[in-house]
Amino acid sequence: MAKPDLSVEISGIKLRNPVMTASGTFGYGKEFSQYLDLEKIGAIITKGLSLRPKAGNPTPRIVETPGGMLNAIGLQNVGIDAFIQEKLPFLRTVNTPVIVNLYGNTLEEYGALAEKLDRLPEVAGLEVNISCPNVKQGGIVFGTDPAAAAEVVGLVRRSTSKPLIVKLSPNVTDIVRMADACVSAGADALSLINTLTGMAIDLEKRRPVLANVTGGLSGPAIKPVALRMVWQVSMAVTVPIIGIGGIMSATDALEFILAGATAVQVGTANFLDPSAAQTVAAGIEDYLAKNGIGHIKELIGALRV
Amino acid sequence: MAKPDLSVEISGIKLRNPVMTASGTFGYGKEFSQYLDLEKIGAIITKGLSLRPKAGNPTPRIVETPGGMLNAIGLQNVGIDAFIQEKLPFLRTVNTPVIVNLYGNTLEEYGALAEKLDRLPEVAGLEVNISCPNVKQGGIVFGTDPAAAAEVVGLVRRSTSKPLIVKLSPNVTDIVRMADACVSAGADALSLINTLTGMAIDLEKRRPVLANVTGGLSGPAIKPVALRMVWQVSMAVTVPIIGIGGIMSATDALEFILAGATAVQVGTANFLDPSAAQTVAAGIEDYLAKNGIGHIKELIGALRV
Amino acid sequence: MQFKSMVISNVQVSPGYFRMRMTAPPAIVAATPGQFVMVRVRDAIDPLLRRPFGIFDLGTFTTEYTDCGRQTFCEILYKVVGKGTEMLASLHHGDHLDLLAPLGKGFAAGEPAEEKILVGGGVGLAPLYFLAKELAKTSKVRLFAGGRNKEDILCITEFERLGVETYVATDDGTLGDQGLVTQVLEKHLAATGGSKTLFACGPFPMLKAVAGIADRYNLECQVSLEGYMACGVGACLGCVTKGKNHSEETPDFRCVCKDGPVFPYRELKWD
Amino acid sequence: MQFKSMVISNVQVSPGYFRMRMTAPPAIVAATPGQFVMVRVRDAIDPLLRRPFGIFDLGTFTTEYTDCGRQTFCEILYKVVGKGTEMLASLHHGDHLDLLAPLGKGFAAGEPAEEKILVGGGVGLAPLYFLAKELAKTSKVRLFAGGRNKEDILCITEFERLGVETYVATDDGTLGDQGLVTQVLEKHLAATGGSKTLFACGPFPMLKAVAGIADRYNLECQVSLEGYMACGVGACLGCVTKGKNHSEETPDFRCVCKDGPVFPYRELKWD
Ligand SMILES: Cc1cc2nc3c(=O)[nH]c(=O)nc-3n(C[C@H](O)[C@H](O)[C@H](O)COP(=O)(O)OP(=O)(O)OC[C@H]3O[C@@H](n4cnc5c(N)ncnc54)[C@H](O)[C@@H]3O)c2cc1C
Ligand SMILES: Cc1cc2nc3c(=O)[nH]c(=O)nc-3n(C[C@H](O)[C@H](O)[C@H](O)COP(=O)(O)OP(=O)(O)OC[C@H]3O[C@@H](n4cnc5c(N)ncnc54)[C@H](O)[C@@H]3O)c2cc1C
Ligand SMILES: Cc1cc2nc3c(=O)[nH]c(=O)nc-3n(C[C@H](O)[C@H](O)[C@H](O)COP(=O)(O)O)c2cc1C
Ligand SMILES: Cc1cc2nc3c(=O)[nH]c(=O)nc-3n(C[C@H](O)[C@H](O)[C@H](O)COP(=O)(O)O)c2cc1C
Ligand code: FES
Ligand code: FES
Repeated sequence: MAKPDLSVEISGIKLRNPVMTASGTFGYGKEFSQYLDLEKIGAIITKGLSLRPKAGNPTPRIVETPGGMLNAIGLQNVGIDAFIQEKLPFLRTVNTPVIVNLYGNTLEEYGALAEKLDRLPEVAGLEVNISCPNVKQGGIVFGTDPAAAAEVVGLVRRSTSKPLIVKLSPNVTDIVRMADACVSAGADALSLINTLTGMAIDLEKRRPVLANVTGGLSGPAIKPVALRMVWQVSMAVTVPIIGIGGIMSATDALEFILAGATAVQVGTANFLDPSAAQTVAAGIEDYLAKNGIGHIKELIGALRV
Repeated sequence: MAKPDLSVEISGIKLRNPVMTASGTFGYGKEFSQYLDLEKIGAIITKGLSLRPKAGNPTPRIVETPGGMLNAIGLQNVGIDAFIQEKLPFLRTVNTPVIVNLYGNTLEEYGALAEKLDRLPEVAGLEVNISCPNVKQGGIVFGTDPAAAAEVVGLVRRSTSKPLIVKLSPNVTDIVRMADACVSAGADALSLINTLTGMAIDLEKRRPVLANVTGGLSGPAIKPVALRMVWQVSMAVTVPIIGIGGIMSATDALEFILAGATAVQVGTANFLDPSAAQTVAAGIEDYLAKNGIGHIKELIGALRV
Repeated sequence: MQFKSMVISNVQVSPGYFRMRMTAPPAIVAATPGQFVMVRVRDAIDPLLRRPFGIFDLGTFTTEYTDCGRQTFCEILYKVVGKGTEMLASLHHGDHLDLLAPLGKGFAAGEPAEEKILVGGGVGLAPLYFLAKELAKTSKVRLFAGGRNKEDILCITEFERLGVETYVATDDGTLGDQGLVTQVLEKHLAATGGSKTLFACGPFPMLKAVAGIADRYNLECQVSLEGYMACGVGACLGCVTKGKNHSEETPDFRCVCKDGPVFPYRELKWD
Repeated sequence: MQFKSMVISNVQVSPGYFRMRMTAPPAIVAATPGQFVMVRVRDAIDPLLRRPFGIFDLGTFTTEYTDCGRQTFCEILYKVVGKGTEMLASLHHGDHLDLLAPLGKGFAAGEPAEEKILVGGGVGLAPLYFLAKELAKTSKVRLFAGGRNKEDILCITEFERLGVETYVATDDGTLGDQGLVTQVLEKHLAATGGSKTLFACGPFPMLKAVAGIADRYNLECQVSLEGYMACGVGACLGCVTKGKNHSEETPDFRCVCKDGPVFPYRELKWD
């Protein structure tokens, strides 16, 4: 039998397979390069980038929870200039699309950053993280208000001609409204979900475990919520969807694809197994081969409800 | 040393200890009576009750997920009349407060049910589940819209003089707004959280596992989200809070109490261990004794942030 | 009751099928065939829920290792299908489990004079062995066992040792007749007469076929169902099946865990 | 590298402390003292994250059970504190684990002529044993070991077999001097002279005290830190600690997993 075709396209970004690494869980690719073949995965999404270097939160920043983990890294990153100088050179040597995850604390930051990234040929696309507090509007999170989200997305849209992926926060009443707002404002694709806001407490110390008090829940625990949201959004929008949330195995990934995702991202699983993304991609290929499915596209949204 | 005092009061309902059983996970008490001493727990909350018998959803109705489970029982229940005839007689023999969880698909149903329950001396209080679709308003869920929630709560408030607990849904952008709306409308106490909406997929069948497609996520997986919401709400309201979500042990329960809960409910844990609620209560007593804490009240909201 | 149990043995009886013997309190002997146990596989959150298994056998064995010189046990026969059963299969003598047992309503034995016909599909044989042991004491018992292939036909020798007459059918003909066990059953019924009772356990389509046969031949028939379970005690309403009077307006849902798993087939809606 | 490992032995060396020997690929011998491993305790989601442990010892033993007649191993010394270490403690010879190793930056050995002073608090002794083994080949080595009570003082005999001179202090005086190990260290330094290097591993307050002592006596000093880790490879930024130039505007966070766990104390901010 012919090898199954795993290639997919996300608004012009051609991926050899639908498995990417989730922002913040895979550094800048290099950290994991000895554990897997970076050219066997679909794309690398880099750690959330901001205009200026960002210190992030005090420690502890992570804590394990049942079936998941909380993180409150606080979006620590080197900033766009150091990214270009220190991180891009390695990524340039890898024949795999690089998608840059970015965020700002003001509208202007999003815009300025998108403009700078637009000029980098190594960057295949942008993934806009809108789960950040808008410091100018008293900390209201861009990603939980459709109007604010549309404003950010619209601005970034005008600042770049690169493929524009918007990453949705699950901490909302109506994920479909958020998705619609972002697509109307110019998103080429949507990725979901980011982390659910949670908290852990140290009984003995009578304190929150995380210095930041709350953090973002990721890992297998959130998979059912993520699957539900991907499915809901896939019924409502026509742009490609990238499914994220607790994907540990090819089976998990294929479930997201059935629910309507064109591609997926592997996040927390990278910590359990640094070669997880490659293993998931290989597992999808095996599954297609075993089931005589010629192209992964036959499974996208193939859920029968 | 004197035995520690575990008693708490929820708007007039006196509990010997802060551990109740969560609605829908403990039937009508009797089902579990051979596995634990019902007079060693704080209160029994019965399965969600409606005015008329309700068939519920087709099967499969439950599925295990990583660190949790999804259920789509569809609020099957015997209806108020059979409840009074078949379930209350047993509950009357148990010297433990009975709180009735109730719901409606229209405002009128909530009101009529509350009126009927108001006349039953065996019922110590009402817990209003507002996570139900409002059939008259095109299925919008009462519990995700502050105005709709306030309307339901206001109506129930006018229909009963019993202690009124409102149970909040976590599937909202801003849990504090929901809490405020319910308290303003007359809630004596708040219980949170109900289940997070999720989904599971059967890869081989290419179908949702649940006949209802989506279901409610419960169990340890949701604990971080529940703790966070209890903490946020406890900072905003002055009425007592009942913490729910993934409580498996006394440690879990005490974390919720530190976060601001006056009492807790044990749900999914009853399935793993039918004596879980009693074990949790005993564990809290042990903890207080070991740490020289005379009264559980010393721990309520004692989190240092 | 809820109790801690120690694994005594856990042996593969056919590829992918295991038979596990566990200690149990003496009170377990009150259990009737068709009742089941809920096993907590690990004292952790993965797997989270208990797993239900029919009681395959019960008894007491003599051992020097207990003060009274004997030990009550219960056995399950299970197929490895997912995470929980995989973990069960990896347990050894001395490992510990937490059990709820006996649960649910078992088979009603019926008139001793009547011939008893047991119909099992694959691992559906599990509760039928315990049942055959009881029935064979007073009645003539026949077993019709079906499966996809010879690997799915379990413990036939054990049934024969009880004096049970066995009939086997496999989809691929690798053991016994080729075809469905219900076809073999129907052929047998057509050829024989007399008053008989049917007892069936297996996949839903098989049970439905058996119910149809019972109807056509006007025989009493009890079926043992499966259902996705959380509580096992009738509280969560996860495991329900439709009772004969079921409709949207007048719901008649029965709990497989509490009202069943064994039901007279006439009590159920078979659509 | 990432590899599957088999537990060779897992013995309790003091109440609540275990020493586990595991198979490792020959390439592990390139590891330097102070580097660590990340252990995946179970191939399931509970516990979810890997657990980090310093390398206690490395080597090769002769065995008939491998084709080449020998087997490389690595050892960890760990304290049971929570779910992950509890599960580790329950493992036996023949059980399997998944490891990432060696990770991070270890200790720099320094000048052979210099006397080496090792300071360990509780299970902080773990990486110091591997270090002592290397250093003792060429240098005079002294170990200052501290703990709450005698149960926290681990493997002293093993250190002494290497020719290391040992000094012990416990909070309750149940072994060695009563008091803090840093007090004993400081007394020793005050009484002796010469060029020395300090190597410390233990709880943060102890490390801070050692750093203070190094400062006062103007000695080189390397400390090994702990941090809550997810990835172990510098990607998640969970484990960071503040570098000496850190400020909100010009963040200087170092990854304990990748830039450490061993740092010259002057590289860190000790507030
Ligand atoms: C009353 C009753 C008696 C049973 N008796 C036996 C027996 O004697 N021998 C035997 O091998 N099997 C029996 N089963 C089926 C057995 O419970 C499942 O095969 C088992 O739970 C699968 O667990 P898993 O973790 O390996 O599979 P997974 O698929 O990983 O399980 C996931 C979830 O689905 C549930 N589940 C999966 N398959 C079934 C099923 N067929 N029925 C009910 N729930 C299921 C599990 O309990 C669990 O909650 C019985 C089921 C019921 C309801
Ligand atoms: C570089 C490094 C080297 C270490 N070397 C050793 C050693 O040689 N021997 C030893 O006994 N311990 C060592 N530790 C500490 C050890 O990692 C923890 O004790 C262990 O992870 C606790 O796991 P648990 O599941 O038993 O505890 P739990 O409290 O249940 O763990 C919950 C979570 O917190 C993390 N955690 C808990 N305590 C610590 C800690 N002190 N440091 C970092 N993370 C922690 C766990 O990794 C896990 O993610 C080291 C830690 C680091 C960072
Ligand atoms: C440690 C950590 C850091 C993260 N950092 C970012 C980030 O910088 N930007 C972003 O959009 N998402 C970030 N995320 C969210 C992940 O990209 C992903 O959406 C989430 O973890 C859910 O996927 P998972 O369950 O597979 O981990 C981070 C997650 C983790 C665990
Ligand atoms: C099987 C099942 C049925 C439930 N039925 C109800 C119900 O009828 N009414 C209600 O308010 N909550 C219901 N719940 C939600 C629980 O009361 C509880 O809020 C939720 O399960 C979270 O707690 P846990 O994680 O401890 O289970 C149900 C939960 C489960 C698992
Ligand atoms: S399993 Fe809960 S009602 Fe049957
Ligand atoms: S543990 Fe991930 S950066 Fe150190």
